[in-house]
Amino acid sequence: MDFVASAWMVPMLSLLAFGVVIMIGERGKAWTPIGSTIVSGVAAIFACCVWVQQWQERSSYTWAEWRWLTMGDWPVQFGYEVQSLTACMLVIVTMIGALVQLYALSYMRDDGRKTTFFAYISLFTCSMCGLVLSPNLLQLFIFWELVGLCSFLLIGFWFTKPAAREAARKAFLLTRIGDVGLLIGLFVLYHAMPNNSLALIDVHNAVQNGVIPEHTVTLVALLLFFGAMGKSGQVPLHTWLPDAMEGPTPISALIHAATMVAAGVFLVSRTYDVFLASSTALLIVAIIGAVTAVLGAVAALVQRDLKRILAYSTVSQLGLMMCTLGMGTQAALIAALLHLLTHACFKALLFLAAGRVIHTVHQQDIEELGGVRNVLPWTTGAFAIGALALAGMVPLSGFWSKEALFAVLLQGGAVWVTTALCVSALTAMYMTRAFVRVFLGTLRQKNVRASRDIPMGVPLGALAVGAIAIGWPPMFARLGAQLGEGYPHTPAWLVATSLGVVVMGIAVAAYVVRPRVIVASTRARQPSRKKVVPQRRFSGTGARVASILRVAVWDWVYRNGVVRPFQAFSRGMAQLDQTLVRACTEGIGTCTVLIGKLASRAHVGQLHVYGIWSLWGIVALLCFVLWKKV
Amino acid sequence: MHALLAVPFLGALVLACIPSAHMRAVRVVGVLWCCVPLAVAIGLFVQDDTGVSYTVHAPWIAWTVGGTAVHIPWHVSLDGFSMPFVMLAAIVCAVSGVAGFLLTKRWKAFYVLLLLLTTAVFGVFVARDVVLFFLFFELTLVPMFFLIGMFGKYGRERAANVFLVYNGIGSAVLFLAVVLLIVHAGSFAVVGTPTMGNSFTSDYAVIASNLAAMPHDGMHTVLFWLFFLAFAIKLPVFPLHTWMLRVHGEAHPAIVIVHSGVLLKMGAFGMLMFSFVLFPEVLRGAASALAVGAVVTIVVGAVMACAQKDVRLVFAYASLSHMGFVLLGMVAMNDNGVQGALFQLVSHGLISALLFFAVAVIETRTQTSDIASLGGLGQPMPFASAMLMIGALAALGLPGLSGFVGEWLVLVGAYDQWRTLTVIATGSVVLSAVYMLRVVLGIVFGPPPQKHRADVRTIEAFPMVFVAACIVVLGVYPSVLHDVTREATKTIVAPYEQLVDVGGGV
Amino acid sequence: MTQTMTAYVLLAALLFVLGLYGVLTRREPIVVLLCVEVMLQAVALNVLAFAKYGGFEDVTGHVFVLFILAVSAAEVAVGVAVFLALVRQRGVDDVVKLDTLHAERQEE
Amino acid sequence: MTTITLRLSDLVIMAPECILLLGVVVLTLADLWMKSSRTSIGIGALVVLCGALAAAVVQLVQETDATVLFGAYEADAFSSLCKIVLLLAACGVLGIAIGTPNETHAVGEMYTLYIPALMGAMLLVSSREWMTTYVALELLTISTIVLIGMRRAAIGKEAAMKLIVLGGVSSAFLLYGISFLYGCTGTTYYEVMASRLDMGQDASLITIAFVMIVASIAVKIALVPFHAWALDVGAGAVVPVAAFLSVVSKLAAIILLWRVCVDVLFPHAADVVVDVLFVLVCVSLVVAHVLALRQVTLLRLFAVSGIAHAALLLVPLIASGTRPDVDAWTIWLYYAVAYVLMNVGAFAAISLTHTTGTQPHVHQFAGLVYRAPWTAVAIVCIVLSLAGLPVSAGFFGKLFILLDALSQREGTAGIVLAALIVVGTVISFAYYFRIVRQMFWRPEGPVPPSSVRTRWFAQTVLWGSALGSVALGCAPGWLMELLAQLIAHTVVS
Repeated sequence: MDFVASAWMVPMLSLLAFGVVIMIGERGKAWTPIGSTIVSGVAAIFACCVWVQQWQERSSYTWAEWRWLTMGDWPVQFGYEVQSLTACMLVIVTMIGALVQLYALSYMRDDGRKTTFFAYISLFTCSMCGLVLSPNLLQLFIFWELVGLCSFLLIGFWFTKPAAREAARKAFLLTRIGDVGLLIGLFVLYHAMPNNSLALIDVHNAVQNGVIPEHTVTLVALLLFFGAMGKSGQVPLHTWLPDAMEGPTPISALIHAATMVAAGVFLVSRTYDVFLASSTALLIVAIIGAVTAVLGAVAALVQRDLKRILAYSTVSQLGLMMCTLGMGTQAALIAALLHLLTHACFKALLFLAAGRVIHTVHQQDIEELGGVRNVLPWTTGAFAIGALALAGMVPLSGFWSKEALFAVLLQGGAVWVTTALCVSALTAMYMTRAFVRVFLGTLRQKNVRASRDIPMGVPLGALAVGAIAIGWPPMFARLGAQLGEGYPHTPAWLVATSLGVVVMGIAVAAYVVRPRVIVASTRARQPSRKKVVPQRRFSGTGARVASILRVAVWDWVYRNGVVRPFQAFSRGMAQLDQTLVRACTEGIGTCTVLIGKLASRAHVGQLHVYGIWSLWGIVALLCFVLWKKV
Repeated sequence: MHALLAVPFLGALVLACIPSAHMRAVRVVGVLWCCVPLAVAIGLFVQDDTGVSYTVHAPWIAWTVGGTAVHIPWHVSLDGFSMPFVMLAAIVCAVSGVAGFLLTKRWKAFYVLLLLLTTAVFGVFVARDVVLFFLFFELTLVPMFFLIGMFGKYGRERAANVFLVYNGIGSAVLFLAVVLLIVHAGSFAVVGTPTMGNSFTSDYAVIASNLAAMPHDGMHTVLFWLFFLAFAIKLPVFPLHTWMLRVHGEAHPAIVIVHSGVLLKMGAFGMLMFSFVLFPEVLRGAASALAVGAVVTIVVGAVMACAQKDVRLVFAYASLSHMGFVLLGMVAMNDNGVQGALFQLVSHGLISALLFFAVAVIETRTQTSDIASLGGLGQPMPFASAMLMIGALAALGLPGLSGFVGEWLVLVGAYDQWRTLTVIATGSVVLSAVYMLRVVLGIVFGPPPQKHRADVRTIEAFPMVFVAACIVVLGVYPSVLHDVTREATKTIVAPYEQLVDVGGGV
Repeated sequence: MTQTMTAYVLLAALLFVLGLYGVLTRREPIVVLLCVEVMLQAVALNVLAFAKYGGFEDVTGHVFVLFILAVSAAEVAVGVAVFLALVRQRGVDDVVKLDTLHAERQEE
Repeated sequence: MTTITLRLSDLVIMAPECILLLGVVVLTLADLWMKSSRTSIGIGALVVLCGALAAAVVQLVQETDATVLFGAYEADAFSSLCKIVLLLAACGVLGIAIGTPNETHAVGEMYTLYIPALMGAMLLVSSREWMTTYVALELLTISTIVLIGMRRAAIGKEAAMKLIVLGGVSSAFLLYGISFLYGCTGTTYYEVMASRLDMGQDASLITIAFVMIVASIAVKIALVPFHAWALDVGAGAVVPVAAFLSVVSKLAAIILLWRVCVDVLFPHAADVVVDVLFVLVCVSLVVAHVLALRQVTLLRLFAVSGIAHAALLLVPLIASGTRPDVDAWTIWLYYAVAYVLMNVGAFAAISLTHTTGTQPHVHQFAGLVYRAPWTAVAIVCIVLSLAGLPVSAGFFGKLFILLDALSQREGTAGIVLAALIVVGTVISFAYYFRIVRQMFWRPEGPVPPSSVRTRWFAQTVLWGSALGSVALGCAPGWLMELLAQLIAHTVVS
């Protein structure tokens, strides 16, 4: 079977699952989630087959025959394109999608809208696959927005919670801002392209041949990157991502860690030709990526919510990838994508592990957690693997991808690699902090019992294996080679330095953040939560700095700098419309009526008055006539 | 094709003869009859796939005495240009007919008037004769006036009066313009000869060809602006929109469905057909100013929608904003722009129908349309909420739903000519997300209400699903509509593009 | 001859204006009617002057005057009848008071 | 010297008027004699009108084109058509009168007096000589005054008084103007006068005389600023008389103006007269519409709106400039028919819903749709026609008039006229639809449901007008073609 040529099956399977599940609705809640999971599993296996076949044949396959629209005389052809990058992404998306669905079977077991949840996930998988397979930027944009929609729906899945509502709104709006940039980029590109084609292959050729003027390329690149910023949570459009943790944890794993947020990186990679043609754009990408990486890492350091730590970590890692892409070499592309791959794996693992903790303990504030190790030993292990991979510890996948990044950044300049090393240290610190707080120490919650949960365990195990195994060097190098030429080689001193930085980070954090051991009897006397003053290790000036760095600053800036002024402006405009504009337009009518009233009043009913009017009328007419005559 | 006009009119007559005491019979017949035109329209649409268009050209009014002959032919045509509008009108009217079930009284009057309105609306879209067009255009005024005034909230009468007067002004201006147009360009005589002949016709085709052959003069400018003003009130364009807010805010949702879904489209249809197509030279000079007006409408509508407290008013301002997109696409007067405008019109009609149907459903349960007093309806009314959601998402231009295609085409078309303006207009897409989410999240999300609210009944669900399906189909495969209008659009924009080519761009 | 005619015409004009002045200023209905009559008779005088001194061969002018007289008589007859009825019904003898039908009471 | 002879054949030419004369004599005698039911007199009057109508139709069909009394009276296609229109209108008015409760002192006169008034109007149409014109005009006016004054309520007499005085003054002005023309020409026949007038010699005098004539006829038509009496008189009369005033008298006066302009004034001072009329029409259009906005007393409202329609009826005359062509005549006649239909219909509606003893008020329509839905529908048709909305006679009437105005009169004047017409139309929506609002949106007023009696005559009139309006709106071409054919040879020759 020609898997590559039938790659369309992958999104179609998910779409089918979505359609069937949503049609059947709550009636089928006993079996549709399972069915949906099975379908996504099949899709994942199919995607693997596609990948393997593509790998073996090293060819790309494009089918774009479906005329979606005819713009002017140019048909917009939709279809799908399989090449190394897309095949790889396809596997990630479907794999993690399937694992998350499996996980959710258990996680969402008691939710009233379980089937809706599974339908949404299927829709998401479908859209994400569509995005990945798009041979055409317009098609890509459509799916780009659709994954945004799914993200919105799933963040707001527990829609009765006001916090979820706000988070969903924020996610939609901020990504929307990015999307508008992308949309404008498409306009510019559409008009700049010689035959108004938005097919990626045509864009590639056009940029390669230098058909498009330099400044236009820069503009397009920046606008495309603006879209990617929204989706991938780059500063300053990142604030939605931590809030998005209001959604169910499997969603955080799938959408807000592994796949959708990586779409920005994917977009930049997919249109890398455009970026390569513009050094300005590359520099901006690198700067914003670096800033995001640092700010995200710092913010992760001071969060109290377990999921938020992970979310900021995602922001930071995505920033790292962007920064790498900003180096503008083929190696940068490969390094960023490899990191994307490994990050998807271990970040999903971390989220699922965190979800398991939350599901069991019903608490996600790390100051309130502790000693989960005792209840969930396997999960602790999985989390540890994920955390170490994220930190970039030596045998794990994160190490290898980070090494690639460092190599590329080193080529770009010392400043970049220094920044990356700082981020790496910070990463090690916050992951250590989270791990220590959550898993070590004493368990504070009572009556916590973890059942053996196969649907939750299998994905954790699978991802943990993945987080370890992907980094297996021969395999990793081959992976890189498949993605493109020029897999970067890291100098030994850099490897050593980076490892040293990580170890140092872990050590510092482990020293500062001690596991909290509490005697259960003392806790029993203080059941009320508010009396427990969370003990912070970063106190004094540190706390103040922390609170500023918590990047709620951004929320403040948005609220007072954008939202409030806009609300005032819009209210003012509406008021103006209701009064002034209405008065001006409808005032004509009122005036006419008023004149009518006056005129009517003038008819006093007296003969003399009427007679005098008539007389004046005749006189006026005579004057008029005589004047005309003269 | 005449069935399109005859069926609803006949329905009105039949319904008028059923005693209003037989409420059940009135409602059943009314609803069923509202769906018949839809069936007819679908039939025509399917047949039209072959590219055959229906045209009837027959003498209607003519008097020939002395030196002057005036011909007002009965020229109706269903071509690629009017087909989408006819389909839209058929769908929206059927939906409105079903929404009539949610009324509490006077069904008979509702259905009779609705069917009359449907007749007139079809007439507007198929008329290819200036006088006939105007006749049908005016004919929509009266049933709509009654519908607004008879059903709705407390301020409905004022709304109806304002509607009548402002649309009256519009049609008065149109009246003047139509007559001037006939006199100016309706002459049969060969243009260029010193005596312009004494024989006039009001046939659109003749007038168009005469105008094309005529040298450009001041009268063209006058006519262009007269037509523009007339239709700008209907469309509406900021700041001529206040009447429409009243209608949206006060009339019963079943009526707002028709109003927002079809009647606003008549403005765009007329504007394109009369202002822009007939007077490309004038448009060329005025295009930039009009584009600015369109963008102002888009942005101002969106900004003001963000501050409204009533769902209906949010949707009203949203309509204003969307009609701004339509105007922008039309003044761009290139393939993409006009196609986009047409697409946006159809899509907006469907979206409005869906949104206001959902509003109708919600309002009958909660007796309010105030956002603040609604909330959490997602739990008790999942279906209605889902439909509201789909409508809102389509309205904010989510790809995969019909709203996106129209906006995309319009903006691509407009970007051809005005870079900055288009970017500003595109920016308003964010605002549309702001206000739509404000409404939808406010109504659907949040803690569920205390009182029990029943979800939709089957009769209510059916039209919503149908319209939602249409929205999805148009969004997923826009060529369904796009291919129908393509040829027509080409002929429409050809003179203008030629002009621009000769003149070296606008 | 022309001078005589001019004199008559001027007299007629004077009478016409006087009558008009009376109609517009006098308040007694019967006087107002009389003033209308004065205006009509001024016209009659005018026509007669033209007929007599205009150098026309026929009697058109004279006939016209007869018609004017007859018709104005009929008019006055009706007028007086209406006046009497008004006086009887409402006791009005002042034109100014004939303003029941004025606008303000008829308005919204 | 020729002797005046009046042969029998001449009487045949004047058949419609003669029938009316005969009828009024017979009916008056019968009224004295029988003293029986008043309705039978009314029906008798109707029969007389029908007889005259038949005669007029026969004349029209036979294309009678003859003059009697040395050309003082002319019967041609146009006058026959006008007479038919007037007769139809009068039939409608009589129908309303029969359906309206008696509010007058009189018994039979309230029907019989319409006939001499109508006779005056018809003579006015055919008259080609000033004396005849004057007598006809006064016959019309005085009969109408009596009809108005017969009302029991004092306002009737008040209205009659106003009309007498102002009508008298206007007659005086008319005569004064005529007397100068006579002084210049020595004749009272239109055609002779037109041929003898010499603008070179007495230009100013003639111009002044022309203006006086136009102004005094404008008083009869009630053009602004000579309109004020019409409001009060309209409000003071009983419904059918108000209808008569607003339809028959007004139309007759307009025809008179038309005749005089075409035969006497235009050949010599077309530009001046057209300018004067232009000003009058423009002012009337604006003032009448604005004035009507606040009127709620129905008769007053229709008196005011009648002014606007009258101004509209003068537009074809102005548009033509010098000599109206067939189009202008045809369009004028079409709109006259439409005007008759819609106004008679409107007055029938007022009469049907009116409670005896009160002033007809807009509120009387409140909730009519609940009491009499079909009547309400008919009234809607009438209102549509009045407001010039499709599908109605009024719509096409306006369309034709506008087409004519703009095609005949190029430049600003035509556009100004057209603009005023359409602006007025918009304003008129506001006040005409007030009636509709009352019928459909108001709860039933204080009027008891039984007040809509089955007054078959008024009902018939209402339905006839409503259906006629709609029919003319659906197939306007038919009547246009017919009218154009009928009058073509008259006008061209």
